[in-house]
Amino acid sequence: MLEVRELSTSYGAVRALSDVSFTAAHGEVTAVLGANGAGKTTLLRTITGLVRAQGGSATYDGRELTRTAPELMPSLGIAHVPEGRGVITELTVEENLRLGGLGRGGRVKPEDLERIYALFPALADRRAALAHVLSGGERQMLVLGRALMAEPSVLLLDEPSLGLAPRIVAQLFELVQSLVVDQGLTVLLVEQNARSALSIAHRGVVLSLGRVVVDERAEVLAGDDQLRHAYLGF
Amino acid sequence: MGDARPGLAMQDITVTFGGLTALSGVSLEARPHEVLGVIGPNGAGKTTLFNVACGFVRPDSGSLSWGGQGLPRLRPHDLAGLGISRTLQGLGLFDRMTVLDNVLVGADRDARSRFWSDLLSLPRSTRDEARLRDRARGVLDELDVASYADRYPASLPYAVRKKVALARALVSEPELLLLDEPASGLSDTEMSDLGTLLRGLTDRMAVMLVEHHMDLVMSVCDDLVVLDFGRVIATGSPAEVRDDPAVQAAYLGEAVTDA
Amino acid sequence: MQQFVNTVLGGLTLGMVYAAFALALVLIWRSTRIVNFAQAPMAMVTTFIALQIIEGGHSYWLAFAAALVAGLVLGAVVERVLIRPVEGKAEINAVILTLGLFIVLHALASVVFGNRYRSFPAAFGIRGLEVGDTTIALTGFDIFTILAVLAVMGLLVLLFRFTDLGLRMRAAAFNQEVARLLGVRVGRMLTLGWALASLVGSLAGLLIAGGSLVHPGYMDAVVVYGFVAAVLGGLDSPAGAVVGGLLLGLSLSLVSGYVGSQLVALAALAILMAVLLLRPQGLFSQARERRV
Amino acid sequence: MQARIGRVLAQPVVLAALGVVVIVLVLTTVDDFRSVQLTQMAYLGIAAGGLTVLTGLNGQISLGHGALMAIGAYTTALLLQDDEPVLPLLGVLVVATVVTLVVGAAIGVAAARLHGPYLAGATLALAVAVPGIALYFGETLGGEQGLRVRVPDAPDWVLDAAYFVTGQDLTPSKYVAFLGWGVLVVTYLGLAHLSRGRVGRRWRAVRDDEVAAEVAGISLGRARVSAFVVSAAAAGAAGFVMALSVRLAAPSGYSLTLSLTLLTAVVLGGLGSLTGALLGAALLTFLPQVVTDAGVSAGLDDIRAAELAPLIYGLVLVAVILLAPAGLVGSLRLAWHRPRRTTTSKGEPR
Amino acid sequence: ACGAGGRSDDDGDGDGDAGSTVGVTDDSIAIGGTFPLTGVAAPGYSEIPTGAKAYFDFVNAAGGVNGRQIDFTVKDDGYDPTKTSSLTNELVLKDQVFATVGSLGTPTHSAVVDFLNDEEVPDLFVSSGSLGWGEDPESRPMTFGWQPDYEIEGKVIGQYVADNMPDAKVGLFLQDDDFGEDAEKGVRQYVDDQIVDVQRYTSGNTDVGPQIAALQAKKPDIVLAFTTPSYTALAQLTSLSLGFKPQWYVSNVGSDPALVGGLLAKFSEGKVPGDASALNGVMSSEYIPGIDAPDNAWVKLWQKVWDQNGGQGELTNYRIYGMSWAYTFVQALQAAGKDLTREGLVDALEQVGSSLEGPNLAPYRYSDDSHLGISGMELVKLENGKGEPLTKVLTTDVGDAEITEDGSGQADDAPPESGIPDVDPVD
Ligand SMILES: Nc1ncnc2c1ncn2[C@@H]1O[C@H](COP(=O)(O)OP(=O)(O)OP(=O)(O)O)[C@@H](O)[C@H]1O
Ligand SMILES: Nc1ncnc2c1ncn2[C@@H]1O[C@H](COP(=O)(O)OP(=O)(O)OP(=O)(O)O)[C@@H](O)[C@H]1O
Ligand SMILES: [Mg+2]
Ligand SMILES: [Mg+2]
Repeated sequence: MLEVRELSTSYGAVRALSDVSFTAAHGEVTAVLGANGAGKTTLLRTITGLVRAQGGSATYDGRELTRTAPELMPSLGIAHVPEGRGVITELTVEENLRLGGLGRGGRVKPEDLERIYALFPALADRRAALAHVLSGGERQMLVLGRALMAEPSVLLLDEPSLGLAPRIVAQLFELVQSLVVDQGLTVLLVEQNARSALSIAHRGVVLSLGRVVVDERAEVLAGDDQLRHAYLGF
Repeated sequence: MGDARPGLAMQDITVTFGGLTALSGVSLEARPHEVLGVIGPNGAGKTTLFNVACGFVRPDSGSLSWGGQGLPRLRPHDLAGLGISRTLQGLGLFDRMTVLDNVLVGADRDARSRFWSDLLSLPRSTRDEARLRDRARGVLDELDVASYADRYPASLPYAVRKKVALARALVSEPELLLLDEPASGLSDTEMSDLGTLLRGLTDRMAVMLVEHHMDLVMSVCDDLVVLDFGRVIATGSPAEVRDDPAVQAAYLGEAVTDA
Repeated sequence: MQQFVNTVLGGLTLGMVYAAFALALVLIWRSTRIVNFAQAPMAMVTTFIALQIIEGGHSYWLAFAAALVAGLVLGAVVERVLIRPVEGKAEINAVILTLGLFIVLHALASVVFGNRYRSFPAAFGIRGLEVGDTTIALTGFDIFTILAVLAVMGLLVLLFRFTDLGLRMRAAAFNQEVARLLGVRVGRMLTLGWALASLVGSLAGLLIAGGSLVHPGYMDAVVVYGFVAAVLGGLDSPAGAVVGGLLLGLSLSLVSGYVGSQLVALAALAILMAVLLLRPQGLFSQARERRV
Repeated sequence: MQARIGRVLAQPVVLAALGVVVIVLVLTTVDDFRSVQLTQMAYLGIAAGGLTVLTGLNGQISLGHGALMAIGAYTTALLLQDDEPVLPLLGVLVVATVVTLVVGAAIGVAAARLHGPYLAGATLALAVAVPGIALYFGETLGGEQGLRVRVPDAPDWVLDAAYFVTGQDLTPSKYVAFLGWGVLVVTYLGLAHLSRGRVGRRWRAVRDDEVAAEVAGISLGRARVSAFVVSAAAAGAAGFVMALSVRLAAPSGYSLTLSLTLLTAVVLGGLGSLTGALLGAALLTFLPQVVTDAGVSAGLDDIRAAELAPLIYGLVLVAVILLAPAGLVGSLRLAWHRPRRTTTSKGEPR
Repeated sequence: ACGAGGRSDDDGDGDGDAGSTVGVTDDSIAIGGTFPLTGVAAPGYSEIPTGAKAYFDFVNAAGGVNGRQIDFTVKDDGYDPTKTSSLTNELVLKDQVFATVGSLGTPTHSAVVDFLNDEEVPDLFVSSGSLGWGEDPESRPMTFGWQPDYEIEGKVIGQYVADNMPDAKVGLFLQDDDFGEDAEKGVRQYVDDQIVDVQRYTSGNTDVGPQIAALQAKKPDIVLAFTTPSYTALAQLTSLSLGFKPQWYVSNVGSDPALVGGLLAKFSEGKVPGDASALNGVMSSEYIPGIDAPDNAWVKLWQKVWDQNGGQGELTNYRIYGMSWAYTFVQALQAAGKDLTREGLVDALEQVGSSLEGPNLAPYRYSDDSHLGISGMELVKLENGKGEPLTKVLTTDVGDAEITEDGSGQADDAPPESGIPDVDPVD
């Protein structure tokens, strides 16, 4: 269980998160929604310690995260796929993937790589290419694949559908869903694409100006026209 | 909608990178007052197509023409002079320049002052600068982001930054606008605003749009070209394309988006 | 003929020394994306430490090892204390910082070790090999130099190409934040990178000093040529550094012997320009064509 | 109203006019020795001004500006070999600037293709190579000893005018000081105009994002080369002043140290800021002397005191980078603006 | 617009005919000099002013000259003429020195020599053997050289080779500046047709392999090296690795056997023969006694001075060099008399300079027509760090002046008991 309690952060004078609290249950997808600039990215970054929390905490199975170094996240089973294209463009596709596998400690086995290539065949064709030449969508696949290399138990995804073709988005969400179902993965999914996100989420948390304004079961949120119009714009 | 002047035409463009064929025999035409959508799976070659149109990538074969004239050796910085603007798939904002300065860079080709008059700060230069400033503010205003004019882009919300990038492309009053995924990262509301805006632009220019958000594509495009593995697999109106089984298989999938 | 052979051989040995220095720069570049202008004075300091030990009556090899260890430590300390705060900041800040360090170390060394020429012994003979009745300009120490540099290059290639540690180091250099999220101890990698680079730098210092004269500025010319060699090779590639070093050493030696020693620096500039105009990223770095 | 006054005061022309008044006041009150030092500050300032534009606004690092100064200085020296100069001094300045500019253009064309460390490497090689030319062509360029520069006497009308304004005789060193500062004011005025205008915007755009700049219609090559040429011209003018002040153009005066000194001045003051460049130049002119003197009066022997200057100088460099990475002027400016602006960028990976 | 300000046209600064006494008080004389204390040229050279200072302190301790203490300011120019220029400005304009003494280096001093003459500051005993210091007193009336110039050294060795080795092939190994150039001029007067190759090295580039290899190819029997000490050592080391074994002549500047031998000695562990004997058999020249002759009366004096007034470190030939010109300066002050003026000092040197006694083996050439320094030297062969004379002291002058054996007895004098000269004032 990933538990966020009264988490607050600011950038200089700008308050980005105030007293955010919610829990993401084991084996569930929790969607974090909200307008641009609502603080979604900041939330994930604060949880994994990339941004210093000013107050509150985030714990995973009782283990404090916000004050733990980001480097330790993979060994705690937490994978954070950052916003934007977090590929290391100077490394090849395969090196990026191997790097993902190293995080959990130990060596990277060829089977691990093959597992990812099976998930994203487009990457298999380009394994020796520098990540620099990949198209936008290919990069997005690469970061996802890299996160999965570490076989995490918690996956923090920051707008994974950004720039992906509809079919791939669908596949991606299916993939996430299957990981949750088959492996009991816990997922915190930040999305603009609220509709798709809610279609696979168990729970929806809506942020606005750094505060939690809605925290509901996904069906309820998707079914409530008022809430949807007010916060999600569809 | 027929306009006598033809817009951008690409004939039989082929691009390869090492062993990889990114585009193969692609032909299309972006006509004035129309929005031409280019869609296709990731890595299909859409951005590469734009890069060819901009001179960033030289095609192995095929030709380009603009307004009926051939464009044999196009270089990216000639583009603005021809009346073509483009946004980048990333943001490509100048982080250490204010929003207004960012937009002013887009107006650069219209600056009349020259090096020497700048050096001496002649009245001509000052006047010219004021004129461009007004124009840049006008565009920012049109996109509803004028209040950010003196801020630096890095600290602004993503949607605002996207608009700034768009403003920079628009300020030179191009005849053809190439937009690479302008809606990525926008919320549904923002996206529909963008749709309205794009339709409005067709009064003034031709638009070529690469996008993965089908709602937007379907609602604003007049014509679509679908790429897969560098080939055109379908063309036609949005409705035609949507129902094309090849397109569904390659790109749309069982559209989750169609709730 | 003999002159030509000797000039070429001299050039190759000299080139190897540039290569050693270039390797150190490549290491730091690969692990922190910083060009360490203070590499030369750092190596000078460790060489003086070795000299101090030798003059204290200890064996050459003890001094050699001590200098390498000192290099390792010095590199780590410099990274920790000085470089850490400017990592990820504007590139020029790091450049200036290392230049500042250059000046400081130089001045300190003049005060501590004294500002005069001193001779530094060599591990192996410094007489050329005799072939028949001619002597060729290849001494035992030269051979040692060549082997040592090739070995270091080989080890670096192994490290970066084939080991997980190398992969981690590169990741940390390219994108700290992403690397951290992937569990890379970025801080340690950077420190390690500097420590190793400084060790290789010390080795270069010892090789240059061996059988020759040292003073606090003895490495200064090597900064320039070592840097040029690294840039020629593409900064990212250990093999490139060695090829760049050899190319430079050889050309400079020929220019010096057959045209005029004043033009050595100009020749270095000309070679660099010619190479960079054809390949702006150096001879050995991978093409990075995609821009958009 | 107050804002309006502020804006008028911030106009480069107004600042320049104020500057001229200050310069005249200062130069008339100081003694000959100080005015020689002030000339040194002027030529370092001129070259640093050009470099700050190149590095701060256009993002190109040059470790070889000292070599460009050498070109200006040697041109000056060649034109001022005889007691009867072939050209009036202003003409010499123009020729020195133009020659350097042309060389700068040639180098700039090559440099425009290079990035970061590659550019640094190429310019570093330039810095060490140019003095070698003077040695190789020793016949014309005077070899190691360099070329003597005969500074023409100030024309009578200048002497009279100076006497009229200041009530003192104009000594030769003051004459050169006035010349140097005159060149500085004009250079800074031009640089300020350029960097505020369209040209400066292009430079900054290229610095921040090449691709985006290119798409916006800016020719990368032309923007880079023009920045290089402008800063080379400034270096040429600085070389002219330096040659007059030192009365000599010799290779060892234009060693790598000079190039690095310029870069240091630029960074100490704060990248991209002309005020910073001037401040940096002042620091570099006066600091070593102050330190050495302090060392001597603290009872150190000469050699140790002499080593003290570079030591302190290096330490100051390191300290500024660590404690005030935006440079002195940059940090002041940051402190001034702190309440209004939030912190750094979102660090979006490329 | 002419004359609007009523500016006076008179340039004089009021001292009139009495002569300038800037820097002189009743109990002190301020002098200064520029030296490379830091940077590439510092090794060795930075010791020169310490020697001079020690001697001045020695004199001051004994009451100074005419009751005046000598206050010697040393400035570090790092061998950069630009700095020399601003530091000399500082010495003259700010510190108001009476004279500059011993300032070091050809390129560096070239930058300021005209300024000093314009300002009418005595510019004495420049530490460099360039002809610029004294060849033309007309245009530089205030400047005096001290050591033998490089041209006469070239002449002396040239004649020796021509006389004693008429069939030898001669190679030249030269520093690429005035030093090498002037020397070459002298050498060529005698052995022009024997020279088979000339190689030049650039100071700062420590790789002399290509030059030595080129020399070796021409198979010279004797190589005349006009090099600084570190380059002498580098050349020897490189020759060793190339198996190049000609007879060497090394210029006085670069042959300091203690220094060079010391440098080479480190390689002695079976690799280079012997310690100070590393230069055995090498020919050189001497114009003042050095530490290789500890029993020489002058060297004994220097040792005493250094022991009493020196700072850290040993007595070295560089320090002896500094003390030697300091000694000459004290003599000049004495000759100029109690009423010390700049003009008086210059006059006195011109009048009595050529007859001053001192450590110099040959007399100075100071006169109305020449301000060049010591007029000759003896050639020696180095054996175990000592110079064994090959010739008598030979004197000559620049141009086609003949070389003659010195008859002045300069070489045989000894310092006064007190170690402080006693020269009668002129007039
Ligand atoms: N490094 C930063 N410095 C200053 N302000 C920042 C920084 N990063 C984010 N902000 C601000 O904090 C607020 C929250 O930003 P955040 O990126 O967390 O929002 P988001 O919900 O992820 O938005 P988006 O959908 O655009 O990704 C915004 O107002 C943003 O401008
Ligand atoms: N410079 C290059 N070198 C090698 N391969 C390249 C280069 N540029 C593009 N590619 C490859 O060409 C293919 C097409 O890329 P492109 O960027 O055009 O795709 P795209 O259709 O824009 O995809 P997306 O929707 O993901 O942005 C990709 O497989 C990409 O990896
Ligand atoms: Mg976000
Ligand atoms: Mg794309």
